[in-house]
Amino acid sequence: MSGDAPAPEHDPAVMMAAALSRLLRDGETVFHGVASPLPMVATLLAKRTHAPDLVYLGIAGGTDPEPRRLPDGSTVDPVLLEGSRSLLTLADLFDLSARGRLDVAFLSGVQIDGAGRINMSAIGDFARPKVRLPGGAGSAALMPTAKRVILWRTKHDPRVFVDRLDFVTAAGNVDRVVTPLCVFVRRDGRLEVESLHPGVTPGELRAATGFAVEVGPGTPRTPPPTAAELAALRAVDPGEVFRSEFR
Amino acid sequence: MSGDAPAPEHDPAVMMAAALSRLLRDGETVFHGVASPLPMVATLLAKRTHAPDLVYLGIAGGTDPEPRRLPDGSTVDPVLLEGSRSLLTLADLFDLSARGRLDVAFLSGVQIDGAGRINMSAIGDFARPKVRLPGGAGSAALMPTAKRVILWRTKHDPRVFVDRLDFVTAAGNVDRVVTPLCVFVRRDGRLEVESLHPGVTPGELRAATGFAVEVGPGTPRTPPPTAAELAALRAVDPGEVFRSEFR
Amino acid sequence: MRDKRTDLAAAVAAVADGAVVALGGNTLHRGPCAAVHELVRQGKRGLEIVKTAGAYDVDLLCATGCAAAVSAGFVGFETAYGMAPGYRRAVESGAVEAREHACATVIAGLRAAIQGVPFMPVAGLTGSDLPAARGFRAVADPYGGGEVFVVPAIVPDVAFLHVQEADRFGNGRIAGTLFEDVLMAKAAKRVVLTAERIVDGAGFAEEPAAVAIPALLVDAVVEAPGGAWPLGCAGCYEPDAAYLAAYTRAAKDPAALAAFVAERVLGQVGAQAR
Amino acid sequence: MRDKRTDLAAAVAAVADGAVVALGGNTLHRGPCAAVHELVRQGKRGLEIVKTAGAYDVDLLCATGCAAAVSAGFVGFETAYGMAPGYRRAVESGAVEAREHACATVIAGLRAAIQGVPFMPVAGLTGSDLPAARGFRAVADPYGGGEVFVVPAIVPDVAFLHVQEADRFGNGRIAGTLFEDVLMAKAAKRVVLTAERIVDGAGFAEEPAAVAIPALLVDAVVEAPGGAWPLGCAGCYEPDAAYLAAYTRAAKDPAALAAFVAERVLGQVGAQAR
Repeated sequence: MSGDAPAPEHDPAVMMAAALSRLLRDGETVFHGVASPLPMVATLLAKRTHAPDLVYLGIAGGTDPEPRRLPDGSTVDPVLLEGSRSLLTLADLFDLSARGRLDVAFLSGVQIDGAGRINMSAIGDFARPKVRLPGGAGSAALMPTAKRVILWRTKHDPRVFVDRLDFVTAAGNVDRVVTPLCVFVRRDGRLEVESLHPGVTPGELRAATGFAVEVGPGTPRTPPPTAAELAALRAVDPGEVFRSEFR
Repeated sequence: MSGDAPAPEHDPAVMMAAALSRLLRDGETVFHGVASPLPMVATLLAKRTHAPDLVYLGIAGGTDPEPRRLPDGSTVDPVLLEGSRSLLTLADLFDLSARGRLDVAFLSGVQIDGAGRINMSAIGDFARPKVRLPGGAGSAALMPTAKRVILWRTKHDPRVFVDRLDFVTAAGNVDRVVTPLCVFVRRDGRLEVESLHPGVTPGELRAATGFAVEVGPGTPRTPPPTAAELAALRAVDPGEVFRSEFR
Repeated sequence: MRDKRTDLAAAVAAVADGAVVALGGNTLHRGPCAAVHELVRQGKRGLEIVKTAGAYDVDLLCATGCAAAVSAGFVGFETAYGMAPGYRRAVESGAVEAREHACATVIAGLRAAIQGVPFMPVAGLTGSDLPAARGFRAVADPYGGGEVFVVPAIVPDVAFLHVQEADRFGNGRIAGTLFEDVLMAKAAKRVVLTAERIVDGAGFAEEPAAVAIPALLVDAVVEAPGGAWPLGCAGCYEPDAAYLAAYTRAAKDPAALAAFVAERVLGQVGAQAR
Repeated sequence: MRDKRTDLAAAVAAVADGAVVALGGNTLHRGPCAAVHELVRQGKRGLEIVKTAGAYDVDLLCATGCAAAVSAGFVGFETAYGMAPGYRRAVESGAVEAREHACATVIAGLRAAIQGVPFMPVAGLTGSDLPAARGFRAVADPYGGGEVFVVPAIVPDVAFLHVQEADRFGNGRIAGTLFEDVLMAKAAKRVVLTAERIVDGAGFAEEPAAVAIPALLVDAVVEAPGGAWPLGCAGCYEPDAAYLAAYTRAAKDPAALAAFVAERVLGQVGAQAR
């Protein structure tokens, strides 16, 4: 958001932060794990705008932390305990989801297919991988048990959004997928384009997506960030940690 | 141990405290539950005499507590946390036993049979009891998993030491049974008289025991409490809580 | 996080007849007796009480006809006051079903509920008549480790827990032994905290690890000074020996018990006095 | 309780080749790196590393040939430093087996070990290829609740845990997030605590609830200031960004990695300096 930056609606990091934030509802219990700067910022943004009673649970173990600064590089940082009045362990968080009490889990995938399933495990054969990926962390447990799963990925190309996963690390209750180009919604088990971000053409989206998508001139546009959203984003994340996944 | 008390070796409460204490070995991890004043005192006595590195775990959750006073009436009292440097929950204690790391558990039974099994559940039919008993607390879980179980009971008569239990609440690794009359040891799955307390005749023991026991003039005698044991008992339990089960 | 303060009558009114009710504390210590007294006053019926080791709380709910079943490892007043007369009579008469547990199987059932799984393996129980009497099944280890008993999930409809200190959001601090309170808070569908005092709680943020019951798990918090009485509450008061002696004496006889309850239990409710 | 202080070389010498080694901490935070460096220095081989989410610690043990298998949910350096190059190359070459877990299944396996049972049910996993790839079996609920996946017990031969403060008996206090350290301490056959500082600990008795790792569970305690470095340690130091950037750069190439390890890892051992 410096002087020579693009307009906010053409700034994919800003659009993603805003779009992710809007998916959270007031009063919901929301979790993100490791390596999740955009969900961290989106959750704090939602709490500051339309969802003040959202309960923010991070993998660091805080409940509604009010960190003095946002960690850059790790979303397990102990700064995310600041202001929290209680601590949860990671086991507590999985348990909460397992018994149906987690409203939203943010997850991601190195590959994402048209059913909203993810691969975080391997490119090629699982046992003899061409590329060994980091692993799905908690996703195989959370995706079937959290009420809603929101996927985000800062890269949108046919190697990420694939027709066929090399390995299904996790599948389950995916509700939305937010990318730099669009918001997908999952209906009847398939990802559909819910809205294109401003400036993205239907042809660009089709070319960037490895599975078939219905998109055309009538596809809704993701509303640009409001002035209130932009102000709140500056307030919760003055250091622009929400851009770190784009570096 | 007041002026007109019997000699210590003819004082069943003192004999039981001493006999229980001697069964504990230095370095062992020892647990007692609710309603267990004699095991509480015996454990503290052992720590003060021959087993200073015994680790004392009570149901209150302390580890090696050094209480300023002993609780009279409840062995779950928070005074049993005093001096402890860490806390265990009851779940932790069961887990410790379940994974084979609990050396000694003290348990008791309303009925005890010749195999060292206990009934804490019901006299008569379990579903329609003549007398509903308190229940076995943790005994069904601890008796098969603790390395050694020591039973104690302050009443020794044929209604307690029975040939046949009305209900088997728990069975397992019973090592010794200490009563006001004798010490039983379990060998090949049966209780045998290891020693008669001073002054108890073989005939008295047979008459008081509902299952068959081998006892005679050659049966060893439980050694009387030593002066050191008596002094240590006065030091750890000046209020004579160890007598509370005899009131 | 929203303000969850309410009064005891409202918190207890939400309990349906027939509910599964978990009670915090253990034997003579930190049982949620103010809540129990309110359950009695409101005349709840058909409750299933869940606790590892209960005393006055469980006994009173049996003696007053509130409880239909008790899922517990032990019900008794320990050495000082002996057997639980109300529980005993209710079970012997058939009014209450004694769903006896090893304390470890109560914990296992709560753990299954906490982890969102239908059952929980538990070590031990071999040689005991309890699995047959209670219908606890053994399952084969699919990894070749033999058989192990499993206990079905215990999902309390509500847990009543008494703590020394809470904030208005329901973050609860417990002094002394935790007992099974934390497990119950996680396993229950609804959690009601009673607290000796509700404090501002700003200091809680400096020591989040000192909170045993996170507000996230709590639905209602009630200020109830003396809320464990006549049981003890670590750091606040000891068990009321005279009251407990009088209660266990009275509870041996239904008529004496009824008079005792009318005068000393129902007479106390609302005042929450000691 | 006996005095369990020892030095790191002795505590690590007791680890057999082929041992199952649990590492505390999470990604860039409070991993027991001094112990990991000593494992590298002593040239351990064939280790199975257990952790929910590892980074430098797991990567280094893979890159240096110490590890033969990694049982973890995630191995990566988070957003700042990206993928784990040593782990990736070792798995792709077949030198290390990636025993991928959902983090929740690591926890479930540790819970089974803690509770002394052969397996632990775990919610979720449906629709995932992981159960088939890892041989996780489903069992029928004998109480009629359908099927549930179960995970076999994970019993570490040793857990290395780095804490901020310990006493000489091995009571350990952790500032900030506990991660899976407490579970590992309970599940492992042997527990080695490294601590920023070993303190007298008399004050521990005033606040026993502040001890996360009870001495009862601990076999050895080692004073190791900077013992999480180059990872962060809450309240003491942050992750060493320059070092981690240099490491992840070097680890992409075996020769560069060997030189880096010789100079910056083995050169540090013993000094335990930052």
